[in-house]
Amino acid sequence: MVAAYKALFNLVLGFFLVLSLEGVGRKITARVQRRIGPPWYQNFIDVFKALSKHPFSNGWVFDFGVLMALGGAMATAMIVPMGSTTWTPFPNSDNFFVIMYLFAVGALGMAMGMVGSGNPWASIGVSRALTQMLGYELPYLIVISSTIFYYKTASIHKLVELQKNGWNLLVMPLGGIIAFISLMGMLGKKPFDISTAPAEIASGPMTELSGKYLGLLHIMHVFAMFVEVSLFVDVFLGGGNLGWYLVKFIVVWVLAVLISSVLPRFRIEQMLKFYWGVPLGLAFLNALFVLLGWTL
Amino acid sequence: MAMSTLLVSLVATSVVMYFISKASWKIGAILNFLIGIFLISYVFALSTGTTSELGTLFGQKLQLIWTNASYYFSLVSLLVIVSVMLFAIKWLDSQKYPAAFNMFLLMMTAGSLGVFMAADLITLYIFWEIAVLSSMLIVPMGKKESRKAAVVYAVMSASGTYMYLYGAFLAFQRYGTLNISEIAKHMVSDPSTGIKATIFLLLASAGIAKSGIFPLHTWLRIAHGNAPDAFSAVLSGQLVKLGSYVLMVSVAALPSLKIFSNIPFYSGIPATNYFLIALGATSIIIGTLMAIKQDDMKMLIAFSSVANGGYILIGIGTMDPIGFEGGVLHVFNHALAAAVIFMAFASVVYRTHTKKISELGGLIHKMPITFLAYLFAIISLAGIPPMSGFISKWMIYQALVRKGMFITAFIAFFGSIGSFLYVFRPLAGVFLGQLPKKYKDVKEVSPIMWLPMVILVTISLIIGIWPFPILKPIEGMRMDFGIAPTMKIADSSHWLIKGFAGNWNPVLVFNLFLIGFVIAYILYTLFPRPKKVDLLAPHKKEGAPINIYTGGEFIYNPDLYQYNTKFYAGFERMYEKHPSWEKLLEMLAKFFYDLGEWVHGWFFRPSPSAYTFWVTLTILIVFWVRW
Amino acid sequence: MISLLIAIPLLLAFISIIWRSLSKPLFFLASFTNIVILITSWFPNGVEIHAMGNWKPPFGINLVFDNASFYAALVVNAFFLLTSLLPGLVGNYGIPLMLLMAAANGFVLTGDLFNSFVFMEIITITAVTIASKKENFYNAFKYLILGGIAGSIYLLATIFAYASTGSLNMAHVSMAGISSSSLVAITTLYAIGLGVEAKLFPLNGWVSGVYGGNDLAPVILGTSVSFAALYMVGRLFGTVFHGNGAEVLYTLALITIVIGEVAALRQRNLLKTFAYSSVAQAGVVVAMLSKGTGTAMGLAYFHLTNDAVAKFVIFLVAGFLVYNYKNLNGVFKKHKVLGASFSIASFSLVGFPLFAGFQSKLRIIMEAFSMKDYLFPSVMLLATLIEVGYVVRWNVKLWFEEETQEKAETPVIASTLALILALVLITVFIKPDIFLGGAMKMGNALADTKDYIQGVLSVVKGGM
Amino acid sequence: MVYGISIILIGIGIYGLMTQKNLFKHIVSLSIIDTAVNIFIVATGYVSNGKAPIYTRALPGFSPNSFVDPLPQALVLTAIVIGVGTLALGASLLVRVKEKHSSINVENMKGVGE
Amino acid sequence: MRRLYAILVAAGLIYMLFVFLGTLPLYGKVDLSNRVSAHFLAKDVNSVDVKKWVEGDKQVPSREKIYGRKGFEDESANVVTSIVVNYRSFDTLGEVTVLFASAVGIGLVLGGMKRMGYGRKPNFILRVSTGILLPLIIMFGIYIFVHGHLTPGGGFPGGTVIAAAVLLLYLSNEEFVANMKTSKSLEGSMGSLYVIFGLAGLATGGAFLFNFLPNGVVGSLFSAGVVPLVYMTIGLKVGSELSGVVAEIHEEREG
Repeated sequence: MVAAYKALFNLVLGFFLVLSLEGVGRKITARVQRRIGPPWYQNFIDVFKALSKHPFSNGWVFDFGVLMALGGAMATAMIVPMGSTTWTPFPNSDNFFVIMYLFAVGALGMAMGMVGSGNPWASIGVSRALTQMLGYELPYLIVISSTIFYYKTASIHKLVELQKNGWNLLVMPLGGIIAFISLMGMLGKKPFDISTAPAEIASGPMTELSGKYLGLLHIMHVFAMFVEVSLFVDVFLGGGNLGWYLVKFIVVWVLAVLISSVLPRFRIEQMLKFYWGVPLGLAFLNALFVLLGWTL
Repeated sequence: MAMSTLLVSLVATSVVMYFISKASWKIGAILNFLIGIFLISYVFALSTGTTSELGTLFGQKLQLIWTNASYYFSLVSLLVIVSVMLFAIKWLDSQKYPAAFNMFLLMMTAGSLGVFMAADLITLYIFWEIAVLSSMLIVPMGKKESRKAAVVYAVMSASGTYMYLYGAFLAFQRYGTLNISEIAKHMVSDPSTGIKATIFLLLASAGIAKSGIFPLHTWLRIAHGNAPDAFSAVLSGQLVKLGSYVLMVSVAALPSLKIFSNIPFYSGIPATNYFLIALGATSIIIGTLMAIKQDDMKMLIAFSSVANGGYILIGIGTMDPIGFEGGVLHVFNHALAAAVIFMAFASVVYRTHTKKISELGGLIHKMPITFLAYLFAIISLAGIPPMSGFISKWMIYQALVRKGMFITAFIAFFGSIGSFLYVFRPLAGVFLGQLPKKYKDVKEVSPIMWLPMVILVTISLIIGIWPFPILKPIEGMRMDFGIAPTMKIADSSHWLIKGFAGNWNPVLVFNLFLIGFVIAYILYTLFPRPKKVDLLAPHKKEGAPINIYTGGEFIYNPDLYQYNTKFYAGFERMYEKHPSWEKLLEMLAKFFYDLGEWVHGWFFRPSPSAYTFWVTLTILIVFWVRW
Repeated sequence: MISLLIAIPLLLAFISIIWRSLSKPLFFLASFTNIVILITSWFPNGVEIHAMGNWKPPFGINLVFDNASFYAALVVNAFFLLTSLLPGLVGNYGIPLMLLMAAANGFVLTGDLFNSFVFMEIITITAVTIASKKENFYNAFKYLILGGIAGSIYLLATIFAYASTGSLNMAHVSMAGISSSSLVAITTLYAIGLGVEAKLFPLNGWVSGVYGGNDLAPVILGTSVSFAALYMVGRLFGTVFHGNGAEVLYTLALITIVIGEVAALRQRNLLKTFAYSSVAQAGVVVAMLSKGTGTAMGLAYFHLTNDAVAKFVIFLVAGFLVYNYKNLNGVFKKHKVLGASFSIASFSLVGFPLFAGFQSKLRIIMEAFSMKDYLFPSVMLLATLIEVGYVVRWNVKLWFEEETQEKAETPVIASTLALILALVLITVFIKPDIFLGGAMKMGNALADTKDYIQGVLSVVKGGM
Repeated sequence: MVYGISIILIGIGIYGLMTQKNLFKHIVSLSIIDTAVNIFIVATGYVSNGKAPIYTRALPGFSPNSFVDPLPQALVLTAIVIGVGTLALGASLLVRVKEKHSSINVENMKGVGE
Repeated sequence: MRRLYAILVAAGLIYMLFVFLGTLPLYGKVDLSNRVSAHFLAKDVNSVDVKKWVEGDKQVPSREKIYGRKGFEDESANVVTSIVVNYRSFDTLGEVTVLFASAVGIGLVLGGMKRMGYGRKPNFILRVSTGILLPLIIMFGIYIFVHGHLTPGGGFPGGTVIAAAVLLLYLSNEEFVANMKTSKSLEGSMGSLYVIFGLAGLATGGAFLFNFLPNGVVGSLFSAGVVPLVYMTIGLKVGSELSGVVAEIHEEREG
């Protein structure tokens, strides 16, 4: 039962944390670009406004896809440990690969629902998103694999525990950096916002969204980002108690926002070539170091 | 009924089936299906360790034995075959040769079962050839290209088979027995690594050819892509698994870790196994990349079969307890997924008569059940929970990471993420998007056709949530082969699957997903009800425009507003000019043709003068050598 | 009695030159009588000889009747009997066929080197005559020239044997101490001389033209005559020369296997494809014969029997198709029985299980392995691989391609015969002893030189 | 000497077969080979100072090596007839080859593609 | 180039045969007592102990007188004939068959319909001398095969001479057409007769081609059992056969 409360807490915290951080992020970007920007709570307003409007539905698969996306994202968010064993809802199932793939359910649901809208822009957006996934996941997974190999566990909360004496980022700095670059792609921040690219493909998958569909998918996106950043914090920054965990979470977020605010967008091949170039190479180098025991 | 009686009578029945089907193919198909059901019940009733004797062939007893492996593989095969048999009851009305189809399908079933039951290499070979021969005769029943496909299939398969045969006799010559377990014993004590490795690789090559592993993978595209549509489900879902079985026999039943313990290559894996793993990895890369760029949906899944064959091989090849289980379980997952996908495609082709993704679209409006079956099948194929496909991939990753095989792991990840790409392509291009006008009167297929798909998908889902029934024979197999017999991976009492680095609870994960879905549904119902947009408006009324966002323009022809040609153009462009192994093999075939031409031109066609020349020259050479 | 095997067809041939129209029934009568004679003297299980004119060997010519020659004669005559049942196929060629039958029997039964040369020449001449059916003159001519050269070389070999032993009797030659250099000369010449009829590469240039040129030649030359020729290879190199020169045969045979299959792969003419396949199978048989042991030779003849039965069906069907249809696509849809027999026979050729070829091919590979020969099985398997390619291609083409032509009349007798033989092939898979028993007896008889010499030279029986 | 001639004749026949384009010359060459082989055979039976193996009043009796070997002669008799048969059949085939392919020169023959 | 290769290969073959010659006894230095023919010459094949013979005891007798005596196993004065028609009669049957096969083959290959003309009138001398020579030639042919067992010659040369007579007829007369029916009947019946002789031997003596008639005195015309009879059938057969061939070569197909 405790586990259920913890899981619920994950959802609640994730929702509020990320939604407000998104607002903060918009503010920061605006400031970097010499604008004033919206208030930090603007995204709450956006979500609730969207939810309250009368939407259009493009058929049952469209509805089903949205539900699947949101359900999958929430299920993943419920499993993710937040910085320590105490805040791990399901210590027996927080296996990294389980989280990664459960996460994919949401992504698939979204992709399916959006393409189900019948709009080709959505298809193009999904095609781009999937290709991008192929780009960033590979270096990321190599780095995570080397971490798992190093700590001999794939369980996130155990990884956190094993980092008590030093962050993984310090054990394998190279890996940390690569994972962060991949995280940028995962978050869909610039320069990796190819799949939505509003000016090119009419927001890609979101083309047909309206009203509560937009709101629900925004919430899904929130949980997704929560999972992605949490994983990074847990695996590389050693988690810590809830407070520390939040601080690390915010720092990672702000860093990502800052970097993205000064960069333009990649083209799809550029993105692939980028990820499969230096980051992938370095990820393998990192793996080699781990194998040879050359860690800090 | 003894196993031997069963197999012999199955082969005999198949011939009778031809004449029954000649009278009425429908009765034949139904009988086939009933026989299939009987076989499933038969398989459940057999207890492991049962043996049976088929007869004697050149002084060697042909023995059958029922093991955990036989049980598992037979069950998987029969699930696929029986589904297709059910599917065929209706589907066959679109075929030219229903009677022959029934006959060969049943014969192939007998052959496959025989392969799994065989206790010695020669029995295995006999049934193997029966399965290959009968399936090879079904393949050309498809469209025009399928004729060539049959030839390519036969030759590729034979190239593996004959290497296997050579290996089998090499083993027999050296160890004096053909019995697999006896050979295993002898091989462990045989000091000569070279010969052992030769035997090992020769035996494995049959599996390599059959399961579409790298150097011999090209037949899958052409054969699966062009075979009669429903039979592609059997080819990809079941027949390819014969190859996996042989690979398993050569890697695990002959305990490769013990046999080749003197040539470790990397983290305790012998060089021989590593070679196979490398082949598997190559297959994943090729299969994935090629699948991503296919426009022919059947060929797409054919390449996906290449990639998944690679997974199975990698999993089994590690001989790591969890990797092995993962590889073997992947057999089941891929079998079911591929079977459903191909049956779904068969249904689509049955209605639309095309298998080009770029000519289709929006069939979800017309064939929702087929769509759902396909959807769940690809979820399983892509290895996403809660379908069973995830479990095996998870296990394989565990093994790879544990062994520190990062490059292989990388390739496995690549294949896995690549699979998202390629399974999505038909989903988007065939089922979603805009329905082309010419298909506006297409209907859902009859229940006889969608029922088998639904059943298989349901099984896959149930196993994804509660995998312990299927893990039990796999664990038994692992014990039989002595791979870490003390380790327990499936812990059904705690609902856990234990990896080396963390466990997971499939039931819990499914429940979480369910909870997430319920919450989402609650949220969904809380907020205002949507208005329906009629996506089929232009089909229903002449002159009505499309109802969705078109940038403010009016578009009347839905065919134009569909994105399904070169779906991943951005990515595909990057490897357009890839070197083609298929071309290389074609060149090899052409070389043989040219050689034939040359031989014909030089020795057979010429005038008597040339004959005289050759005769005289031969005498001289013989004289020169012998004198 | 056994001299009747030669005398009756000869007599009937001479008679039918007077009454031409009788040639077909007389041909049937001759082959039928021969089979009856053979059946009444089933497997002598020893060496019986028939000294011609009561001149005892090694002075006179003698016919040798042992398990080997019995089995060979049985197979040879059986195919003649089958052919005689097909009047449409025989046509005007009843007399050459009878002569060919007499010659093939003589070739198989004779125990005299020069006599075997005479019969070989009759075989060549009648075979050329048969080959010239359907205006296939140029190919027949090429065969004639090649056969002529081979005959000359064979004759030279015989003379060398006579000059160094003073006798033409095989048994005597095999026991007379021939100096090793002389033996090399003799066996080299014999290898070449027989190589032409035994279809060894590169002496087999005639095969495709002759087998591919009409419907009768492959049916009879590819089965009976080729069996007789390969029997003589076993007799000479197994019994008489104790395996001297076997390595020449072995090498040539291996090359023959590959070359034959490769050439078959490329063929677009149905008859020629299987003509080349026949070449390759002859290679397999010769390679196995060159091993020299009783088991190996027995297996070789077992394989040859299977091959001959399969080839009979294949050539029968192919001949019918080629001369009744311009375009062979999908013709089996119209002739299901012919098609099924053809498929069964061709699969047996490849060695798929459920068919006779499987039994022989696997046994051969196994035997080769047990003799620590790793090369031959690999060559054979490679060849089989190529064989799979063209056999499947033809089957697919003949069964599944879109048909274009009007149906020709189904030949009832041919269909029945083909079907029966196809069923025989399946039966042999289940009970290989049907052929294997005889073939093994044949192989053992060929390998047992001592028994042969004893039988011929000391147990002189005038009669029988 | 006789051996030498016969062997050289065989060589000539073989050479003729290999070089001639006219098919009739092939038959001629084949005939040369036949003849050469026959000479060779007879030569193997020669005994120095041996007589023809026919009993006459002049040669009524027999002692070893008083006659030449009669067996090769008998064989040659057979071989000659066989040669004749081959030759005749070959020639008649050529008549028809000429009709069908319009020439008996290998290079000018029509319709012998395959 | 082609000729060069041909020369090389032919030279190689010649070289090879010369090398092989080394395995043969020197020319003229043959020891007949090692060969079976010694006993053919001595006409004592049936009294040789084969077992000892093959082991090296050649048992060659020396006979003072054979010509003019009787009581041998074979009585043709011409030993070659005794080999051809008696000791190795089976070869001869084969030989006859070869010729027959070849004649049948020619018939099947040529299969002509009407007489081919030479296109010019035969020479006067030819026409006239034909009438004179023809009986002589035929008689000579008959003489040759009737005396086959006594003198050099026999069925084959005799038959050929007879065929030459037919050829002469063809050459001298453009209208002449041989009666194929007769010649085929003769050919077939003579061939059958040979086989029937053989079968008669089988019936009476228990061996095919057994010499079942009484022998006479070596050197006399009526001697040597079936040998002269066989040679006569052969002579007639070869004569009619070759005449048939000559006739067939003179036929051409319509159109």
